[in-house]
Parts: sequence; C-alpha cells; structure tokens
Amino acid sequence: MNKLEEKAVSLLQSGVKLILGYEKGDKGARPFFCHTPEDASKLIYDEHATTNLATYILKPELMGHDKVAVCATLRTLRAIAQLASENQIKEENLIVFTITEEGNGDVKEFSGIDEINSYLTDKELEVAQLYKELDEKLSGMSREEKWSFWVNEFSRCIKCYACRAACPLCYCTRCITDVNRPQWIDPWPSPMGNMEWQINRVMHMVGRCIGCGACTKACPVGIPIGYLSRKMLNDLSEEFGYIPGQAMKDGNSLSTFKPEDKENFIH
Amino acid sequence: MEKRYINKEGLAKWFGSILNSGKRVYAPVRHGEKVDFHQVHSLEDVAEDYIQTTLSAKSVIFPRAEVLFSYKKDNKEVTLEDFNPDSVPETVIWKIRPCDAAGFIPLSDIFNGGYDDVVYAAHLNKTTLVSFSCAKADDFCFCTSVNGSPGATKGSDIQLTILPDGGAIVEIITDKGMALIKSAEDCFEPAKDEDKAKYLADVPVYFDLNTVHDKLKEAFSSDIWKQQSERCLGCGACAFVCPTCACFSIEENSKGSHGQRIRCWDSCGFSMFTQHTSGHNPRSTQSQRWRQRILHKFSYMPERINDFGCTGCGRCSRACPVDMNIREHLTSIVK
Amino acid sequence: MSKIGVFICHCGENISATVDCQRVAEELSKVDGVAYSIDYKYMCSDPGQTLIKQAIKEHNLTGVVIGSCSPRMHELTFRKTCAEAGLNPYMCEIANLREHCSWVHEKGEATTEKAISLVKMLVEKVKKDHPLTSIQVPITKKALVIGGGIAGIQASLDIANCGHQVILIEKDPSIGGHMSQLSETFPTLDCSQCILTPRMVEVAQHPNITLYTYAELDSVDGSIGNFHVTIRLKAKSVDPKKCTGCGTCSSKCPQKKIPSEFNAGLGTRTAIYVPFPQAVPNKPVIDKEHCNYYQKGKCQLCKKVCPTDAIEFDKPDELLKEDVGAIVVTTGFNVLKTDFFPEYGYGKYKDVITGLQFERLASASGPTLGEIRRPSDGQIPKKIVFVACAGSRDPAKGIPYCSKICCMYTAKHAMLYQHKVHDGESYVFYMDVRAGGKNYEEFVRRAIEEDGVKYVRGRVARVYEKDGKLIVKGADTLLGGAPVEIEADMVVLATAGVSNNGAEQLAQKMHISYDSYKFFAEAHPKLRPVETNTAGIFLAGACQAPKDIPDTVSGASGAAVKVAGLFSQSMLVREPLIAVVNRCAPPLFSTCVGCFMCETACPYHAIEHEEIKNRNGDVIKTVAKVNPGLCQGCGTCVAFCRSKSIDIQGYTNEEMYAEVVSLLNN
Amino acid sequence: MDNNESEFEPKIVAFVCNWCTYAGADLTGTSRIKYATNVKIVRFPCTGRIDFMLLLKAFANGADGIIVSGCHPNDCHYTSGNFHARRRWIAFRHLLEIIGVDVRRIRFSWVSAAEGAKWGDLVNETVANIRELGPYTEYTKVAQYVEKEDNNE
Repeated sequence: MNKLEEKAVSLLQSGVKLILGYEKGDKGARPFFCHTPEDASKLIYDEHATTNLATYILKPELMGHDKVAVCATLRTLRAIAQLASENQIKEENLIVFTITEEGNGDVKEFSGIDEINSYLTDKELEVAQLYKELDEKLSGMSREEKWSFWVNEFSRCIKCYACRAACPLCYCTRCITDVNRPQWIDPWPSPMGNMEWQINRVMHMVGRCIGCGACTKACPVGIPIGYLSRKMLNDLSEEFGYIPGQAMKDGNSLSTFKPEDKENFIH
Repeated sequence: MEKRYINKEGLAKWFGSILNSGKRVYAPVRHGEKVDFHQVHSLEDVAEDYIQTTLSAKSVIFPRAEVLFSYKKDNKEVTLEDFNPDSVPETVIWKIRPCDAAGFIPLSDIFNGGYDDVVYAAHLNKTTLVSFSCAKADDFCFCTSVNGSPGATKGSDIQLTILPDGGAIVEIITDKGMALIKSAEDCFEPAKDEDKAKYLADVPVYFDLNTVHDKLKEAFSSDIWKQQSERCLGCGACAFVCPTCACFSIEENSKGSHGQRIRCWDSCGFSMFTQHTSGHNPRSTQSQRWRQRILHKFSYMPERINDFGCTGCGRCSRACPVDMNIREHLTSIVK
Repeated sequence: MSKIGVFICHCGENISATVDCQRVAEELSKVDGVAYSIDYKYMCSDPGQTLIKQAIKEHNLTGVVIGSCSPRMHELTFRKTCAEAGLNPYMCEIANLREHCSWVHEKGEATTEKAISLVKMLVEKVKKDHPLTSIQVPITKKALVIGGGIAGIQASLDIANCGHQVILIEKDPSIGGHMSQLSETFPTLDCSQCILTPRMVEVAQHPNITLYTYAELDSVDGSIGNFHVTIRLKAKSVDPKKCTGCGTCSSKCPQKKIPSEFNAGLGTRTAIYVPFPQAVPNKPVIDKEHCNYYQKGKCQLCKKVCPTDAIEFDKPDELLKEDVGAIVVTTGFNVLKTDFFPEYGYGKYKDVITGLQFERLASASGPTLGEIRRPSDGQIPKKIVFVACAGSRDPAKGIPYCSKICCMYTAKHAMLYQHKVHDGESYVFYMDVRAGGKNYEEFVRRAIEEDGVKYVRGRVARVYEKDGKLIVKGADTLLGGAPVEIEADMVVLATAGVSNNGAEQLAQKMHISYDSYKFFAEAHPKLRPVETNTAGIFLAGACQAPKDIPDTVSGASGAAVKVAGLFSQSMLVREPLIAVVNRCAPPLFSTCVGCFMCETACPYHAIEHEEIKNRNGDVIKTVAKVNPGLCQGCGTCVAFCRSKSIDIQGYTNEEMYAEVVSLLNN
Repeated sequence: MDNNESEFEPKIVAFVCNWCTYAGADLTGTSRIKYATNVKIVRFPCTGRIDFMLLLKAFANGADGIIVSGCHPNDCHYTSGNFHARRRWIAFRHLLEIIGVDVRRIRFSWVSAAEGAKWGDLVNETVANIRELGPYTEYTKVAQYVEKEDNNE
C-alpha cells in the first residue's frame, strides 16, 4: 500500500465520504471519485493531470453536507486558494492534501486555506511551452495579422463550453452566456459571438486566473484559449499588484484600484 | 449495387472535375493536430493519415448556426425574408467515414420524420456523400458494436476503398452517387475482382447492442448513471462532435429594427437545456442528463425511429475533457 | 406593447433654428411602438406640459420621450408632468436635442438626422424602462457645519433657530473667520467686530449648537439623511472645562515672537494663545509647533502658572463619531500668495503689504490700535498707493477670475486712510472698478469725490525702493498709457482671493466636486447655488468663490433653509436609481453566486450579505443585497458583476444595450 | 458638416458619465462651440457603470469609433467609479491589443463639467482620426457572419 492509498483509506475510515483524486484513464490520469477503502488502490497521483479537481468542489450535487477530501495538485491548490478568497469554499467540509514535491510520495494535509496560501508563496507559476511558442508567433504579427489569427481560431469554436466547465473559477450560477435580457453574447457559434465569449472569459479572469491550463486542454477543437488569460495574468501582475498563481486578498484586480494606477491612453 | 475501379490518376481527375463543376466540396483538412471538414479547392487540401475528424461532417447538412428567416421593420411594416432552399449550393462531402455517413440516417429520421424540415432537407437533397472505408481505427472506434463496420455503406452515396496502388474500389450506392460518377464517366474503369474486406481496419466488437437495449429498459432508476457521470463536467463537447446529436435551440439575432431567427446546436448535457421559466428543472443533476443522453441514443431512438443514435465513431470519447468513454460505459451496462 | 409619446420641443428657436423639429416628430411617428409624436414651441411651458399630459391620457401612453434641452435641465420637470398625468415618472426620458445637438451643430440635414437618432435611442430605452417607486430613508435631524466664519455662524444659527441640532466645527482655536479680522465693512463702514462678535457669542450659548473649535473633519460615510462623520478634535493641551481664560499662561509663555495669524503677520503672539481678545471660546490652545515643551521637551511654564491646573500636555487628538443628516460646508477662502509678484516687492519691502494686513492696521484691535502706521518704522505714511487686481484677472501670472471684493475694499481702505490721515494722499491703480451692489457705486464715488482718493486706470509695472520711498511705476491708460511714477510711503496690494488650503482634500473626503481653482462646485450655478452634486451636502460663503459679507450671509441662510427643509420631512424620498441584486424563483432564488467582489468594489459599503434559508431555517446560499439607503447608484458593481446579477434601475443593462443597438442600427 | 457626400462619415458612440463629461458636453452646447455631428452620446451614471461589453457591441453593430469619458481622477461624483473604470480599461485595452482589435478606434478621455471646450475638441479630433482610419469593416464583417465563410485557412 503506498502512502496515498494509506492516506485515502484512513480518511475514508475516519468519516470522509469521498476522496476526489485521479485514476488511470485512456488519456492519462482522469478524475476519480473514491467512495470506499476498496477503491483506494485505484488512486494515482499525477501532478500533470489536466483536470482541475477544484471544479468539482463547487458542484452542489457532489458536495452535500458530508466531508470530502481532495488529493490536490499544485494547480488544484491554486484554484482552491483563489476560490476561498471569493467566498466559495466551505472549509468545514473540505480536507485538502497533496503529495509533496520531494518525490518520496509523502502526503501533506493542509490545516486550512491559510496554510495552502503560504504553501503556494514560493511556487512559481510557469508558462506552458505552447503559450511561449504562441507568444513568439504573435509577437511577430502585425495588428491585422493578429486579428485574423484570432478570428480564425475563434471561428472553429463550437460553443460546447468545455472551457467554462473545466475551469475551476467559472462557477457562476448563471453564466453571462445564458443571460438573454439583453443577449450579451450570441448564443450560436459564430466567429464574433465566440470571440465575445472568450473576451468575457478573459476579462472575468483578470487577476483571478490561476493559470492551470484546464480550459486549453478541455477545448475539443484545440483553440489555445488559455493563452489569453495566462498572458493577461503575467502582463498585468505588476500593474495590479498580484502574484500569478496566488490568491489576492480583499477583492481582485478589477474590483479594487489604486488611485495611482498608471495608464498612458486616457487623455 | 454497381461497382467500378478508379486508378490514382482517375481519382485525381474525377475530384478535379467535381471541383470544376461548381459544387462545393467539403473534405477533411488538417489544422495543427486537428483534422476537420472544410471547403477545399484542390486535392492537396485534403488531409491524409488521421483516424477521425474532431467534428463529424454533420455541420455541412445541419450547420452549427443557420438563419431560418430574416425580418425588417420599416415604418411599422414588417417584411419577412424566409429561408430559400435554392440558396443552398450543390455540395459533395469527400472522404467522409462510413460511421459519419451512417449518422445522417438517424439525423434525417429526426428532422424529416413525418414531414420534411425544409431547411435540413434542402441541405440533404443537395449533398452527395462520398465515403472512404476505414483502413485504420483506434481504441475509441467501436462501429462494429453498433451495427456498423469500417466498410459499411449505409448512408453513403458512393464509397471508395483505397487500394495499395492508389486506386480505389468504387461502390455506387444511390442514384445521387451514380450521377456524380456519370459526370466524369471516363475516369472510371470496370470493377476488378478485389476483396474489399482485405483493406478494412479490424474493429473488435465490445458489447452486444441488443443486450444494451434490453438492459436499458430496466435501468432508469439505476445507480449506474450517478456512478458513470460523477466526473462529467456538463459541457456540450460530446453532443457537438456527435454525428447524430440533433438538439438545437432557436435564437433571435435582434438589432432593433431588423433581425434574424437562428437555429443553432444545443446539448441535453447543459444544465440550462431543460430549465423552465418557473425555476424548475426536470433534469436538475448531471446524472439525469447523462442518463438522458444514453437512453435517448440506445433506448428511445430505436423505439421511435428504429435506429440507434450512435454509429460508434468514438468522437465523444476522444473529445471528452474528463475521459468519459462511452464504449467503456456501454460495456459496463451490459455487464 | 409599448405606446410611446414623443414630444419634440423647439425651445423657442434654440432647437428649431438648426434642427427640423417637425421632421423629427414625423420620423419618430413611424417608429415601432410610437403612438403619438408631435413638436411644439415650448414643451416646458404650461401649455406644453398640458399637451403632454393630455396626450398621455388620450393615447394611454406607456412611455414618453421628450426631445428638448439637457436632461440635467428639465428631466425633473417633465417627470413631474408625467406623474401628474398618471404615468410613472421614470417612464419619461429626455433626448438632449439642444446642448448636444442644435447648439453645437450648424443647420442642416446631418443635424436633423442626429436629432432623429437621439430621440429614437431614447424611444428604445423607454421600451425597456420599468416603472420605479421612490425610496424612503429616515433622516437624522442634526446638521454638521464645517467652518466657523460668518457663513458657518449664520448657517448654524439659522438651522438651530429652526429647532434642529447643529454641530459646528472650526479648525482654528476660535470661530469668527476672516470677518473678525476686518476693520470696518463696506459700504456702511460699520465695525466688523461690533456686528460679528454678538453672533459668535450667540453660537457659543445656543442650546441647539454644539461647538467644536480646533476640530477638523476626518472622514464622511453614508449619504443624505444619514451621514456618519468622524471629527478630529485636535489636542488643545488645555482642558476647556478647567480653564477660566484668565490669560496668565499667555503672559508667562517665553515664546513671544510668533507672527500672529489674526494680525496677518503684523503682530506677534505666544505659543499658548487666544487668537484675539474677543475669541469664542475665549480659552487658549497650545500651538505645538512653537511650544518649547513640544519642540524641545522642557518648559511647562504655563502648567506651573495655571491657577486651575488646566494645562494637559501630550494628550492625543480625539476622534468623535457623529451621525448627521446634512452637512453645510463653509470653509471660506484664502488670499493669494504675493510671491507671484516679485516686481511689487512684497516680502522684500516691509511697507508693501496686503489688503488684509491693511485691515489689521486700520482696526482698533489691531497692532497699531487703529492708527495707520507703516510696518517698517511706525511712521504715518503720507502717500499711499493701493494696487487693485494684484493677481486677479491675470491669467498669465495670477488667476483669471475677478476676486470680486477687492474693488470695494480698496475703496474702503483708501477712504479709511483719508479719514485717519487727513493730510495724506492716496492713489488707487485699477483696471476697472466693479461696484455692482446695493450702495456700492455710491460708496466708490464718495471715496473719489468726497475723500479725494486719486484713481489711476492702469497696471503697476514695478515697485522699488529709493531713498526711503517706494517708487511705484505704472501707466495711466486713460492718458494714452502715459507713464506714472509715484513716490509712496506705503503700498497696499489687493491680492486675489483663492480657495482655502486643503480644499481639494476636503472635497475628496466628502465626494463633492470642485472647479479648477479648487473652489467647491454648486449643483447648478444659478438655480442650485447652495447645493452640491452630493445630496445632503450644502455650500455657503467664500469656499464657492470670493464673496462679500452680504452674499456670504445670504448664501448661508439659503443653505440653512435647505437643511431645515430637508429636516422638515419625516422621511427622505430618494430617487430609485440604485442597484438591485436580482431575486428569482426557487431553487435558484438569485443568480448571484455570492463571490462578493461587488462588496469590494462599492464605494458606499452598500452591499450586504443575505442568507437565503429553506423552510427548516437552513441556509441554502448567501447572496448579495444592496442597501437602498446607502447605494448612490454609480453602477460600478453592475459593470463588474460577472453573472450580471446586479442591475441598476434607470440605467439597466437592457436599457443601455438597447440604446447602443438603436444608435447604430436605426 | 460639409456637404461632400463622398467623404466617409464615421459612426461614433460616446459613453460618458452623467456628472462630468455629460455636463461638460452640456457646457459645450451652452458655450455654442461647434463640433461634428458624428458623435452620439449615451449617458451613464458613472464611468464605473460602463460595461466593456457595450463597447464591443458598439463595434459589432457598426460603430467606427468609440469615445469613453468621465470625471478626472479624484473628481468622481461617486468617489471611485472612474478609478474602477480606469483599471477595467487598462485590462480591456490590453486584451484587445493581444487579439488585434484596432484600439486606435477607442478614445479614452477625462472631461470635467467645466471642460466644454475640451469636449468639442475631443469630438472633432476623434472624428478626424476615425475618418483617417476609415470604416471599421474588419470588425463588422466578422460580426455579420452567422457561419464563417469557409475559406479553409
């Protein structure tokens, strides 16, 4: 029995009803809902797993009054920290643990959100290779070329909202896309409606995106949507005073301000 | 069914003649790692070496979004511009997979069952499907478990089976198919004595479809739906890539004095799909929506239109962000 | 189905001169949902309003759009008109055809087209409008008056005499303000102190007035009817309850050379001091910046000599929290620094002084006990030059505006000088004499004709010293610019009146607007001269612009009436243009997801948490709720809310969206 | 403006706050300062209220240019609405730049209630700039697709 399985079994035996973790799937690690100690042997830990388990923490049909434990990757931890700052986490029913980076499979259980926050302080948020390449490609483009690049990318979108569903921070009870008075975003898949949807997503993510890349990985047609939020996250961090990958306290970038905020375009 | 043979040069010439005839031609086109149907203008545009397109060819006949009619208000007078079936150009879908072509059978049963959906029928009637039998398959393919096969001709107008010499066995299934052959008769040679089965991929049978159908009759209240759908995120990827999913929504593109009524894809997997104005949602949980998806395809459709709503293309499993594998779930239902 | 009435006003010819009003009305009659459309010469006139009312009744109108002047002008008028005809006032919208169209464009097709699309835009808005009902908020019937000059004194007394509680705060140790520094006042030449001090005493004794001197506004929260203010009571170092005002401490204070603010720097005071003999309250404070104890750590002489042990060192400032319903700002003005004019030699030559310093010289309570003696040697100046517009009306070096009071006080100064120095000669350099006001022109004429003051029209180029005289060089523009040179004994500069120190910060604290000179801005320069754009905050006196005493006092009484009027209501009725978090049917209850980021965005702390409970009393979810008493309707939360769960009444998402779509499609 | 019909007349929407810029534009009128007819004002209570989606909708519906204007920093009638707006525009404009939207077509400004002349100049400058840039067909073309015309790129 490895340390992860041991931990899972002991949690399940001590009153935890569900452990959110990963199991082996057809395309690498996939989310796994472990309800019984017998199933605990199926649990695997994969820090590269693309599904952010924090997404499930917000689902009322999964999260009742029972205690739930999450086997969290760094990405999941980041999401949980951000969600906590947005009043979305019921700490009393949630146990969060991770497998430490040292490599011997040690399990670390967090005492609470504060400890998660401090655990994250020295964990730098890296930029994915795909995004770096895209950065390079786009930096060589004229404005018109960028525009036609993104129009083409977005025209492939089928509005399946897998990006929204996979994102741990897209938790609105009613998404803006479902608002029809007024119809802010064309509900049918069309290049402009798709683009408006993504612009909204990025604007809604300003200072909130935790850069987990779940949206890009979820997109069935392969649009690198996460690039936009990720780039904004880095580009605006200094300006708005947050550290990418760490939760902001007391509001987020667009709900707060500094009187001395700098811009060079308002005349 | 008539058969012909076409050699490599003939194939290119025939394809060229189709393009020159002014028909729109849709074929798989590579975009990075993904291959999907797009309009093509030469044979070089057509992708090689892939198992399956991400999306089915459904959108050629049932577009992602389509204007049903437009309206204009002027000086309190309203003028309507209805959908014009003549505006749909003659179209050829080239290199469609047999499972995709088969998908149009249940789709047509839904749209044209009882009466013809004018918009859908206009596209269908103007479209000729040239399928290519499958020489390769992957672990997600399971056509043989749902009454299909890598060389099934159901739904196709013409089917080609590519031979090692670059030529192909040509099977002409419908009159529409024959018309497309006749337009370039000289490209073809008489059929050779070739065993098509030799060139087809081997797709194992994973489960017995009739057992699935029988088991589902009793399964409405089963716990299996919750177990299977626990990790489902509730996105619409599976429905949108599916060749038989027909759910749509009617939307209004209003600009005040003018606008359009638009039909676009929707998915029973979305929580808002069944949301009532009252606030009540008859399918309020994801497990209920997952159950609907499976029951609809494997229980209700066979009963209502005598056809299953699945052709075993495996797209939903490939597209699912959380690796919900329909083949795996159907197999577990049988067990 | 909407039945909208469109009313296009010609505004005499203000609109119709460049906009084809008839065509606008015609075009609008073709718009979907418009049931009635007409143009008329004066919509705001009585017959115009009657026209609207009749149309509402006859055509059962569900909404009204009026194409007229700016909504900032007549929105309220027309909303009332609609209400009188039984239509919800918030179903009335104004298209700005005058300020934003007819007055800024030439006559032509494009102008009329623009007018049409502006009205159409509002028609689309009205279609999305919802009837709204006013919000009622309880009122705390206590006023805060900031600034104890004549304006603050008058406003406090007037409000207090209406039977309401007033808190008057003054940053200096005594109330009285600039008026207490003045010698005699134009145009009647009565003694300023004589008319002011009784009122100061009245303030101190009034049962409805609580006076805090040496006090400043620290912060303001809340809104009209319910402000929460924090007042900083600066440590006086003297316990006013124990102090009897005997003055022993001041007489023993070793720091005696501090320039007296009250005497405009012409006299001195001690570190523990009463600013002037008639001060209210007449109890000293310790000026920490000059006190030996506070600066060097030892002395405490005053503490030793105080017979009542009233001196209390090292007490911190106190913060006092009060709830008030209205605020009157009467923080007054200041005089322009004279270093703008090195050529006049102020600061370099002792005998070049400001008008305010001259007031002190002429004042019986001043450093010379009312004799005009020059600061350098105490001699009586025999020739004196008054320079009007020393900074005013000078966009290049000073301020572009007219300080308004200088013409009059300069005439007064010259007159006072002639009365006191019978053989003296006085010259006034002026640009124009502005003597608009009751008995003002006569007063100036008297100075010239009866007292022989010599008026020279022209600017002074420079002042320099030569052989103990001040040489004033200028030009007489009435004599074709002939150079004038006067050997004067003293020069008095009528320095410009400017906004008070810290006015900008104070305005920002209270969220009131101010102009580019940092004078506080009225809600309307003519029709709402004592109100600010922030409801419940009123203005009076020279904090708005330089003003003379009669204007200041009438403004103060005006502000007081506004406060009393507000307090005369049992409930405050507020416009319902506020944000609302949606509520809907269960099981959703609200689309708000409870992220409460709106809470961090709201400048008014108007977002509250509401727990939604099921029948068993269990909390199902916690969602945001807007406190209608606190929300001011800025809508920042609306633009921020990701799920569009907050909307703002009167500027809803649907309304704004419809406006944009209409502008670009119709 | 002038009668040259061949000249491109840009459609420009101005999103302004009620307290400063709207009042400033009123003052432009009261001062009888003339400006181009191309700009039409939509009144908001505060710049903090201006949703970035409305800007996108303006472009999608055929606007060639946009003006966004409100109170100067520290002058907001609601204390901080303009500060919030400023942050929003910093982020929004940056995103538009990444995507390749022509941000030259959005003119951000602060115009106070006292700056009637500034409003007139702002309008005329913006109209001239947008006239030079030409119609924003690049955007409206995309907005008009229901299905993208398949050009296989």
